[in-house]
Amino acid sequence: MTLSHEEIRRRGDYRDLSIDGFDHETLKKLYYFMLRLRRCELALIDEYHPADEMRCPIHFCVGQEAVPASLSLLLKHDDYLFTHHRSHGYYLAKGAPMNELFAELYGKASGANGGKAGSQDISHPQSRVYGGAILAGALGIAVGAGFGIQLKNTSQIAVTGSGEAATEEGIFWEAINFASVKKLPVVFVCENNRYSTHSPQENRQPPGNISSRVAAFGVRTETLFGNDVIKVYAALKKAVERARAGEGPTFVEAFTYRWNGHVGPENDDHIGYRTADEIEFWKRNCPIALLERQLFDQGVLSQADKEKMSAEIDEEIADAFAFAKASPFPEDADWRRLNLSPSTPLADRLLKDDASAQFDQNQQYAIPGPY
Amino acid sequence: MTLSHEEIRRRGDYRDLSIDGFDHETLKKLYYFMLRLRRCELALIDEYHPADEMRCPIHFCVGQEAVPASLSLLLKHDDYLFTHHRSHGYYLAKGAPMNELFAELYGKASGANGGKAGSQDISHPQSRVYGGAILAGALGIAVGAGFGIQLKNTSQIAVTGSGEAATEEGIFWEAINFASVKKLPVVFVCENNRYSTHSPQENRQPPGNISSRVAAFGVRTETLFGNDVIKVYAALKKAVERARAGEGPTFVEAFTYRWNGHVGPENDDHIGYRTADEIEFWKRNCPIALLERQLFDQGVLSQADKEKMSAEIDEEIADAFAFAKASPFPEDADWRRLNLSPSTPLADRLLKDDASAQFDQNQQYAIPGPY
Amino acid sequence: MRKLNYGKAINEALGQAMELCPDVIVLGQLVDYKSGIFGTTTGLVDRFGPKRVQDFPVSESVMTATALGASLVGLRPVLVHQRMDFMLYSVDAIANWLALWRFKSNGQSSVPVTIRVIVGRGWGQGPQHSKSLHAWFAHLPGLKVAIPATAYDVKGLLLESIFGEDPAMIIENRSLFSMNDHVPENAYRVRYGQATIRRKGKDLTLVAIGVMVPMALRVAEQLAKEGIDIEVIDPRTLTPFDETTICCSVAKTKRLAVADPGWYTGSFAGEIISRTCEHLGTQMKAAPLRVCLPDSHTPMSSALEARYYPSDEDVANRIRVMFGRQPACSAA
Amino acid sequence: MRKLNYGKAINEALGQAMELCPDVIVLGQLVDYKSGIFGTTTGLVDRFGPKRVQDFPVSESVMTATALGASLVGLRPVLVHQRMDFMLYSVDAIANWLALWRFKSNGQSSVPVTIRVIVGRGWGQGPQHSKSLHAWFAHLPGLKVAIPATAYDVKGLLLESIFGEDPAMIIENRSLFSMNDHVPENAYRVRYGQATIRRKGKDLTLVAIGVMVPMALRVAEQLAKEGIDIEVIDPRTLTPFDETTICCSVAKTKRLAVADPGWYTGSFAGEIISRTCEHLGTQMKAAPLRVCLPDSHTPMSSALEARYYPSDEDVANRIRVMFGRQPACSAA
Ligand SMILES: Cc1ncc(C[n+]2csc(CCOP(=O)(O)OP(=O)(O)O)c2C)c(N)n1
Ligand SMILES: Cc1ncc(C[n+]2csc(CCOP(=O)(O)OP(=O)(O)O)c2C)c(N)n1
Ligand SMILES: [Mg+2]
Ligand SMILES: [Mg+2]
Repeated sequence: MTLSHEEIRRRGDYRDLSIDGFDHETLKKLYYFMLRLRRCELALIDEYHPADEMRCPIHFCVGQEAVPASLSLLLKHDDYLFTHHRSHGYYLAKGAPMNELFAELYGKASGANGGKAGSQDISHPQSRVYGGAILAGALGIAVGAGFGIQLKNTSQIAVTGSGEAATEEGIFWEAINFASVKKLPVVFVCENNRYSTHSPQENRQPPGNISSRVAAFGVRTETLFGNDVIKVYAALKKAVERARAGEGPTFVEAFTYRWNGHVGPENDDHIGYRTADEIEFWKRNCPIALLERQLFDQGVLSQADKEKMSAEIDEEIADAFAFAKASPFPEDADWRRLNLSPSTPLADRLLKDDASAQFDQNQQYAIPGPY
Repeated sequence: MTLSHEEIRRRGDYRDLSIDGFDHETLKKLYYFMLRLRRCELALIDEYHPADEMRCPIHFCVGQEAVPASLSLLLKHDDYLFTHHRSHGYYLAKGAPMNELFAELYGKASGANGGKAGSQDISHPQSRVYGGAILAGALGIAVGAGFGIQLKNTSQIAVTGSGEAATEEGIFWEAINFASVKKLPVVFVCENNRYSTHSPQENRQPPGNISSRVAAFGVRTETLFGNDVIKVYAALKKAVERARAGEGPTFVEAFTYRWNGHVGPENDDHIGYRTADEIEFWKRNCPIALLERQLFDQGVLSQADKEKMSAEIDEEIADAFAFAKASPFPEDADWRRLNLSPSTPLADRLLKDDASAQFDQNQQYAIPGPY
Repeated sequence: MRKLNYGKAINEALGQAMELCPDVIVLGQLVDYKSGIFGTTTGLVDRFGPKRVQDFPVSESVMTATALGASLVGLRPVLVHQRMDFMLYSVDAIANWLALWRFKSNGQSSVPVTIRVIVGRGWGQGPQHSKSLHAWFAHLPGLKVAIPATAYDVKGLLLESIFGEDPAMIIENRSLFSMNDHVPENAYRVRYGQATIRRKGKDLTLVAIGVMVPMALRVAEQLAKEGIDIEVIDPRTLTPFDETTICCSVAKTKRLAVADPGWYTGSFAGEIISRTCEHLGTQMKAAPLRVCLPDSHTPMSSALEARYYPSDEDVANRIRVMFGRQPACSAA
Repeated sequence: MRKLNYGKAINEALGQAMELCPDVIVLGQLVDYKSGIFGTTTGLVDRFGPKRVQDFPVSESVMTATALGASLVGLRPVLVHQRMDFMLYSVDAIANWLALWRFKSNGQSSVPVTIRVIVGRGWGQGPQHSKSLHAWFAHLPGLKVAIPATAYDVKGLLLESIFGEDPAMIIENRSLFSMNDHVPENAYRVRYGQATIRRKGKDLTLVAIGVMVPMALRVAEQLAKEGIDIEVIDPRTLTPFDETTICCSVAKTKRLAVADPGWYTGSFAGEIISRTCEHLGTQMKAAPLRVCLPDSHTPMSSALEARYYPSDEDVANRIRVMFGRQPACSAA
């Protein structure tokens, strides 16, 4: 079956989210993560312009909380996560600290990357989450991490998150081909939000699901409504388990939607690339609202619980802002050290210095054979 | 159904080639082209080493005559043909002259490219055939030619020939995606000869046909035994007609086999990458032998006809050698003119010279917005 | 004379080229959207239709190959890359195909493809949105490379590229887009390989590349007050390169400085200094000087950006030292 | 001391590295086949098994990304490209990821990937099999670049790269593969950023890059007979670059020539001349000299190859002219 943004809207408001049989701890954690991510993004959006202190492009992910939330529960500290430009959800999913994220956006020395990277190129190596703004580039690297894991024969996995446009880059298919041939422990998550900046998918790709194209390479796939966090969690859980068990890669295509403009806090609706109806539909059927309704209805969570959570989250956010604002700007401009390592500990241990031998120049160059 | 080299051998010697209902002129032309290409390659192989005068890498295509033969009948002078490194069949298929091919291999001024390109980078612009040795590169350009044709709204088409390894390059999938989205008048022919130099396809690609992966992008495909020239001709005819009719791209995967080593006249069987049995099977079931048997059996052609053809071809080959050997080496080393055009006729016609205006430097640099 | 800013001058050049010749097409991500690539493609799709102004999938590699193939069929494609960093996916198509097509065909086939590529700068673009690899592309035979500093030049060079016979790359720095200049309304050309002397002077030849041109002119104005009379030369194109104008100037001033918005090591500034010294090496009154970016990727943080990109004062101070003066304190 | 040729020295270095550390792996098309990439990978798969020596699909782009990812997991991958031209498909992975990984992580994550890349030359390799873009890669911050001229150096630099902490590119010219040199049997290092003086001299500093080193030494020997005493310096690595050794030499000889197997415009030779002149510009007794390839793609025809690549005589004649002597007739 081909799923699409149109098809999802045609079916009308989503009523299939079911928490039956799901343990409450997991549900609460999923909810909490989504709420935290949402409030974090909204707070950043509010703060972005007034003082113009976050001087870097930010691709907000409001509306796309389900995938990061699921990953936050499924990934272990040792696993690797690779993200594209829309990075905050993935960053937090891997347990990287919010205050270092904020400080990075403020360009501060205490930022995740000391202010070198910003939102679109952020990484937190200690948490094994790595990003970058060149489409599909981090995804190729994820395959490499999977390859390394396979060679080292550990039970780690590598996960990579991207948008649907990443699949237009050739390296995406090289990565899929290689992951399939080697049966690598990699999970590819594609958050299909229909647009590449302002260009809709149908202008850039043939009809049909991306997952059907990936499946033709012998990679297992799942295609689903990506705002149903329960379905997303279940699909990713299976994918993660397969990867961990050495059963090879999985590709998950999750249909979702971003609320904001492509980049920055403003909306970009004046461009006229999407309709108000479309936006409204997806806002109504956002992953938080869909789950929340069930949690409230079935008494897993109360409005009071939500308020408590929100207060706790807001405190974390306030702390992160305070941390970011109080931190100094980087003084550091030792360009050489930043770009090349000042030391070579392994070479020092394994190799010996040696006096240069004397080369005799009176020799013929190789005359290459016919090829 | 998945076709493969193993499956083809499992079925035993091929007995399905049928010329029923095919007009004799076409059959004779197909046969003649294949014989001509075969004898041309064998003659080059014989001549290659004794004097070492062809000082460039050559990827011979003995055993892979069916695709070029079919194209030679289907393409018009105005159509575009793009070839990979194994170029001679495609070069001749587009009606480019044999003597300029030979002179190019000899590095002579009278060569197709004045000795600049050699076998692996050859082109013959007057005949609209273009090659190059970087895998899949020419294929992307073919898609561009198809795009240009579509914009100009002519009835031309663009065809590109490559091996199965070209489909491992990312640009191949970008090209397929784009050709599909725009429904371009392009025919992709993949001569699947199982090997990339010495590496078998199963080490590099997942199981299943390449055509099934391409089909997932919404491109029509054909998968067939590529040494049955009648089947190859029919499939390509349909593909060419579709393209000409504006019905979009087709991908044809033709299973075939090269007799020689990957590059150069010697075989490379000492590497041990393929078995003597495999080679023998494919030699027995080569496109020329399979067609010849039917033509002889059904009296379309006699041994005497063949001898006459061979004599005529051998004369053409002898002339081409004589031409190549008698031609002078290029004297030309005006590097600048070779790399940049010495004139700009269109700009001269459309644009006017103008005295430079005065720029005022006392302005602020743009302060880019948030993105 | 009428004034236009750099972005609008590009827009006008594209519109005029498309009017002058039906074979001119524009391809690139979002070129047909209202936002219009910093205003440079705005309105084109309305005027010339969706066939001649086409959005492209996020497939930079086949985009370049597509332009090449289309040019064989007689079109004159203009590609647009929003950042040079994105274009790196298509380096194979540029270096192995586009730049060597003419050579490899022995001059029988030409591929007039124009690649517009924008260099990001400021507002924390960071390391993957700000590369200026003009030195790379100037190293490639068979590719013309322009790096226009003014609205006047970008219009003339863009038209000249579109209607020339060689593949050409126009490198546009984002910081220049808002700058105004006199821009004639007609379809004029600025030729490749012709530097322009933007200010006459006798004490020092200061060659400034691209976005460094306005800065060089401001510095020259400043230092004139301190008695250093600087000749500012803008090469405008790197391939072909006008070495004569520079050498003639240096033969007169006996001093050379080059300001280049690329990384120091392997910069085109080094190329200019080397060439000049190969001709005039024994006649120089001072060692030549290069002002470049440090050998480092671009930091995001505005605090580090401020150190990373040379300022007017940095350039002025390097020149002061060359003349044995005290450097001025950098205004913090 | 034992002699080995360049190809065998590489093979020995790879074997020793794999013995010394189980994290070293070798990836590339055909690295596990008998033919063994001009002998450099022969036998490795038998000794270390198919996990550590792996053939790769013809997907250069993801191959580089794979190595980067694997290095994050603790491996030390060595990639092999049979021609630099093929590697251009992976320029994005190199320039946007590998070279800036350390920077972008603020020094917290390093990616010790070694890229071996072979430059084709001779027997009509033609324009798509012979590029030597060392100037490009030396321009990139965050990537170490070695261009070893001898079997001794290639072994030591390969080991140093594999066990270093930065991504490194080793550029190997095909013409050097058969050349012998003394090569110690132990696992020794040749450090980055240390040029070597291959011949002492007092009249001229001749810096020779990569495959030009043997030629430079032969020319020096020849010209010594004519009374020109040449100091030949081999920088060995371009990033980091040892500018001190060269400047000290030029401070003594007051004359500089650079022989570089890359295209003239934008060559690393220009970088070397510029740097030296920035330091010593007013002390030179002669204008500096560059011997490079012409600004042209490589012709296939042997007749044109002979004009395209500078010969010993070409280099000698340029130097003779520098010293006011008559150029000798080129032996036809
Ligand atoms: C190689 C490359 N080309 C172009 C861009 C510009 N760009 C940044 S984000 C983006 C859209 C990406 O769309 P998608 O992958 O669907 O992710 P989304 O933004 O929708 O989350 C584009 C084209 C880029 N970053 N990298
Ligand atoms: C980008 C690139 N990578 C590697 C090579 C080296 N190479 C030349 S031919 C070849 C094998 C190609 O196999 P295939 O496409 O199946 O064609 P065949 O030689 O079998 O006809 C390879 C890997 C190349 N030419 N270009
Ligand atoms: Mg999207
Ligand atoms: Mg093959």
